Amino acid sequence: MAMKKLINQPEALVSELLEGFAIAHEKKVRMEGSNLVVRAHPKATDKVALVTLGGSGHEPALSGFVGEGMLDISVPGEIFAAPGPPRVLEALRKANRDAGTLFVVLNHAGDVLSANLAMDMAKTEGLKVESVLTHEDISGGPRNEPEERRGLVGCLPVIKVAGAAAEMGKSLEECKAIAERMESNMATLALAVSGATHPSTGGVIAEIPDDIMVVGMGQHGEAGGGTQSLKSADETTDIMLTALIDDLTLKSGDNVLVLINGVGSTTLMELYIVLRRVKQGLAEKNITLARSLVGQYLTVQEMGGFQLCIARMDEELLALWDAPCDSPALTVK
Amino acid sequence: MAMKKLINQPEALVSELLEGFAIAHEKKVRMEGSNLVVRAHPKATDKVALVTLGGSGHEPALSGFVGEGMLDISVPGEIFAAPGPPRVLEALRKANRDAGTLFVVLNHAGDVLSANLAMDMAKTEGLKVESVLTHEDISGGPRNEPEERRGLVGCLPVIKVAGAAAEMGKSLEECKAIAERMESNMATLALAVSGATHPSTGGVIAEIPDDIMVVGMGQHGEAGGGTQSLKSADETTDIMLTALIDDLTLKSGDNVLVLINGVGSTTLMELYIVLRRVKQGLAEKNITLARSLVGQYLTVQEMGGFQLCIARMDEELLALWDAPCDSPALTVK
Amino acid sequence: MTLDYDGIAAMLRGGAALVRENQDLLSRLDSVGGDGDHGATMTRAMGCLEAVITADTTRDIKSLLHAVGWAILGVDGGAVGPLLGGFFMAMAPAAQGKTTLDAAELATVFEAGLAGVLKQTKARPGDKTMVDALQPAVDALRSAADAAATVHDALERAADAAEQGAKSTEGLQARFGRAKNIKEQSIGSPDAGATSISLLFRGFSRSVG
Amino acid sequence: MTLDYDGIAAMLRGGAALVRENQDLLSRLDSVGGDGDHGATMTRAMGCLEAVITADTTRDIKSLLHAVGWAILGVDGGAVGPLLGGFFMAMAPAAQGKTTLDAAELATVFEAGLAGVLKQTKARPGDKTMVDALQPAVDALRSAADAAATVHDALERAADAAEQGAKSTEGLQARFGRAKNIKEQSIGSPDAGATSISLLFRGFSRSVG
Ligand SMILES: Nc1ncnc2c1ncn2[C@@H]1O[C@H](COP(=O)(O)OP(=O)(O)O)[C@@H](O)[C@H]1O
Ligand SMILES: Nc1ncnc2c1ncn2[C@@H]1O[C@H](COP(=O)(O)OP(=O)(O)O)[C@@H](O)[C@H]1O
Ligand SMILES: [Mg+2]
Ligand SMILES: [Mg+2]
Ligand SMILES: [Mg+2]
Ligand SMILES: [Mg+2]
Repeated sequence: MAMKKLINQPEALVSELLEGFAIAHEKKVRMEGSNLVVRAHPKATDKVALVTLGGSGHEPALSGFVGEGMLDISVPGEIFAAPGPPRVLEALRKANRDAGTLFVVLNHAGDVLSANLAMDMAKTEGLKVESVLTHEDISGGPRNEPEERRGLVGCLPVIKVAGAAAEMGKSLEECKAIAERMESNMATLALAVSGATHPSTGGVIAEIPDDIMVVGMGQHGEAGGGTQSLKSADETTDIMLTALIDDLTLKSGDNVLVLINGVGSTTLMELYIVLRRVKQGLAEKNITLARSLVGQYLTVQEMGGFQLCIARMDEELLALWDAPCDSPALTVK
Repeated sequence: MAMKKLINQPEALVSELLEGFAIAHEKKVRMEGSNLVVRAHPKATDKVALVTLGGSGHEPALSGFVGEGMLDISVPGEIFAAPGPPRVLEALRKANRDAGTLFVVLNHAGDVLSANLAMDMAKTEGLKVESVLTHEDISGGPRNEPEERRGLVGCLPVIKVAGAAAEMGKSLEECKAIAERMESNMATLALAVSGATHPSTGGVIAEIPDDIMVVGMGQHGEAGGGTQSLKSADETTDIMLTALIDDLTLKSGDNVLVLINGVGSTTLMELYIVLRRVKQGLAEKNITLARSLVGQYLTVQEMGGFQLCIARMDEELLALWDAPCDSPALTVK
Repeated sequence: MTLDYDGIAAMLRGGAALVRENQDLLSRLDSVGGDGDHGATMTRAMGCLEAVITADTTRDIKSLLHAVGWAILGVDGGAVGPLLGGFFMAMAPAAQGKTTLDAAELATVFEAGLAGVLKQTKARPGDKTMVDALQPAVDALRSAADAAATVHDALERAADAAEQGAKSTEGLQARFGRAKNIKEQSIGSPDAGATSISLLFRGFSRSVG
Repeated sequence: MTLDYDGIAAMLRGGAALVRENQDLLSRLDSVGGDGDHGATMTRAMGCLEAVITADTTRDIKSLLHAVGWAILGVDGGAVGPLLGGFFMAMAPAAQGKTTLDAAELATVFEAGLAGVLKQTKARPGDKTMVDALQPAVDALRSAADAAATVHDALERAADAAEQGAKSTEGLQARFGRAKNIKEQSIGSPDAGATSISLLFRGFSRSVG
């Protein structure tokens, strides 16, 4: 796989992309301190702040979720690498307020280690911080072993509903409870059909033969069947949807949010075709597709495939999902 | 190039993708008549309507631009193929109102033929329709041969400003004048670094060797140099920007809108890096990057590359660009 | 000898059949400088044509031609839908009131169709488009009719002229359609649309007694 | 024989140098089940370590270790930044008030570092992580100190144990870090992080007289 990326020196990759990001979204975000992404129009300080951290190379995630009704600060790391605790601590200090800070962490080793160290330090300093860990990738392990499950695009609904709650003036405890309710009611499964190249090393990320697809990327596939022959959109969707419905034990009458996240070169055209099938599959089980979101939100460079995230919603979560927001990656009027 | 697309029967491609599109954006659009994409909340009929037509396979374009402050109706064709005049006429009839309809047409042979036939029929029927043709691809020919220039992503700013003008209640003549002012003040150049496959035929679209890139896709490259060795992000941007500045004869003190449209597998990361360089390049010439938009708006399946569109803006165009809108592909609060 | 409603229907079906048989060739030619869909689009257009003939109950030549044209216009198919659909639509008024067409009347009807195409596009012979086959075909039809040829012979000469016209596009550089974007690289293989027209006329002539 | 501030600095530099020399190997090992960046990240971490030593004017062992740890924490590098940075940070308090360290004191300081790592991760020996090298290395250091070995000998035995621990990961299945996602497929090549630790200790021992 030849690398045909429009980049300059690999060392400058992240700083250059953040520079462009800040230009592109100057009405919504700006850079402060040690490359922290903060809101251009900060939220009132009597409201709970939302902070997250994560590697770069997944644009628009995670810094694209900074904005009104979403995150207050994102700490972008190097390509695919968590930022170290000093910058995370800097973000927690900057966010610090009496209302407190909700710290959203995706379950990946580096992120969790860095987040925990920074959290410990922040608490030692007397900062009011609570964290919520997202781990909704059902291919990692069974539901009762949440530590085995990675955090994928499900961070977006968590940030969306917690961000909306914070914007409404809910307390840190309430925001945390909402984030956790959203988190524990969602499940994600990733499909990969083609690989990508690492933008700084040029190395191959996932080499997938021509006639093969992988359900539950990087897994052997308890859920979804893992490496298997390439199938049609409908067959593939059915496999993934069944696994997610099982995991969530969705029942007739449930209302769900469906998030179809393209991870790179898979087109919006394909994602729409998949959504169509998801709706059919849900309807067969009398489950209502209450809301949906289709697009590229958390990418893995030019990898082909998508993440299918399903979340059981209640009235409050739906209202928070519908609340206005204005971030580079998602604007709701 | 193996085709690894999540599709079902090629014949059903467009109807399935439109079905998913309508589900995903049910709050903003719906399908009516012969697969016409219309606004879920129609604009008041005393305001000018905006209609466009174009092939599918370029998602989110063009139907993704239907919504408040943008288009009223889009007529999607088959993959890469203009819809025939009967459906276009149906759209013009549906849009018909005393305020009149502005018909935005991208300069591609099939679209123009179909649009002209439908326009003639509509006028014969007494409908009040004016059209504006977009042709801003500078690689097609010199500025004084506009017929040679294709319409690329520049349709988006034209639709945005004309849509905002229509929403404000401006007359058909005023909307048309605004669209034409936007159109004649913009220039686009496309870069391709890797090809794609045609989703219905499986055929290859543009085979580009590993160490090669093409500036002015499909052209021999009077502007930009055409087929040439792969270069860094900055070098590539400089080549494209110089050609666009020349074409528009931009001068010190000018204010421009910069639109960087990823056409497929090129990542947002790369597009941001390019934007950063565009800003630097403009600043060197004392040209102000007044607004920018970065993302995938008009794609060519999973092709690698982007379209760089620069537009000279005046106060009114900037205000219209900033006006609120709410479409699947673009929401401005 | 003249063509009545059934004769015109048979002629159209014959043209459609030969075009359909050559779908792959047409797509291949279109993929040189175009987007490779010409065979698929023509096949859809010809399918519409056949469906219209089957469904038509007017037994009126003018109505049939109009319906065929409108149906082909409805084929989402880029350039060819409006051009070919417009061709048949434009033929219709010229057949007003006719229950049969002799060679001269057929030439008049085809001339009206050609005029409709030429109103839509600025392409002229030499620009490497379907016009390179269509214009000589219609001209040959008229000459043959003037020389008192039978309908069959007139259509055969039209087909010969279309074939030669299509062949001549091999040496030309495309100035219209998508293929114009590749400039000189379009030289060396015949135009897809012109080849379609040549096949269409050959199919017309073969199916007329 | 004891290590003073300069001795500790030399020890750290020696470890850093050997890790850096093996950047490509480390990245290669990480690309089996990880994301292939371990060599780059360790190189950045070791660069920070060297820069801190060069810049440090405290001549205080505790301060030096703390500064080294904090700097490595600041390396955006996934798992290794917090683990390795936390390792040095946790060593610092154990060196409180010491101007020199004998073998037993060195063991105490390293034990504190290990404890810091084990507080951060649930990984234990056998899980195919850096802990597979770190735990035996620190244990060996303590045993050697108990057996009254010199600082040099104690560090050499620690390096031997780390090397053996790293080698043993070849036969293990990863249960932590990114490599755990490929399950059994991680068996057959040693863990990248464990290999780093082995190289680090070998570098320590070589640079201590
Ligand atoms: N402007 C035009 N005028 C005349 N003929 C044209 C024009 N554009 C295209 N054609 C004809 O159409 C053919 C291509 O048809 P087709 O592939 O079906 O449409 P598209 O190019 O939109 O995919 C060309 O080979 C050419 O003969
Ligand atoms: N949770 C963990 N506990 C202990 N060691 C870990 C853990 N996660 C990763 N490691 C170690 O880190 C190494 C990978 O480091 P590195 O490649 O720098 O980080 P990343 O995996 O984030 O890219 C692994 O080989 C392993 O030794
Ligand atoms: Mg990493
Ligand atoms: Mg086409
Ligand atoms: Mg074509
Ligand atoms: Mg790694």
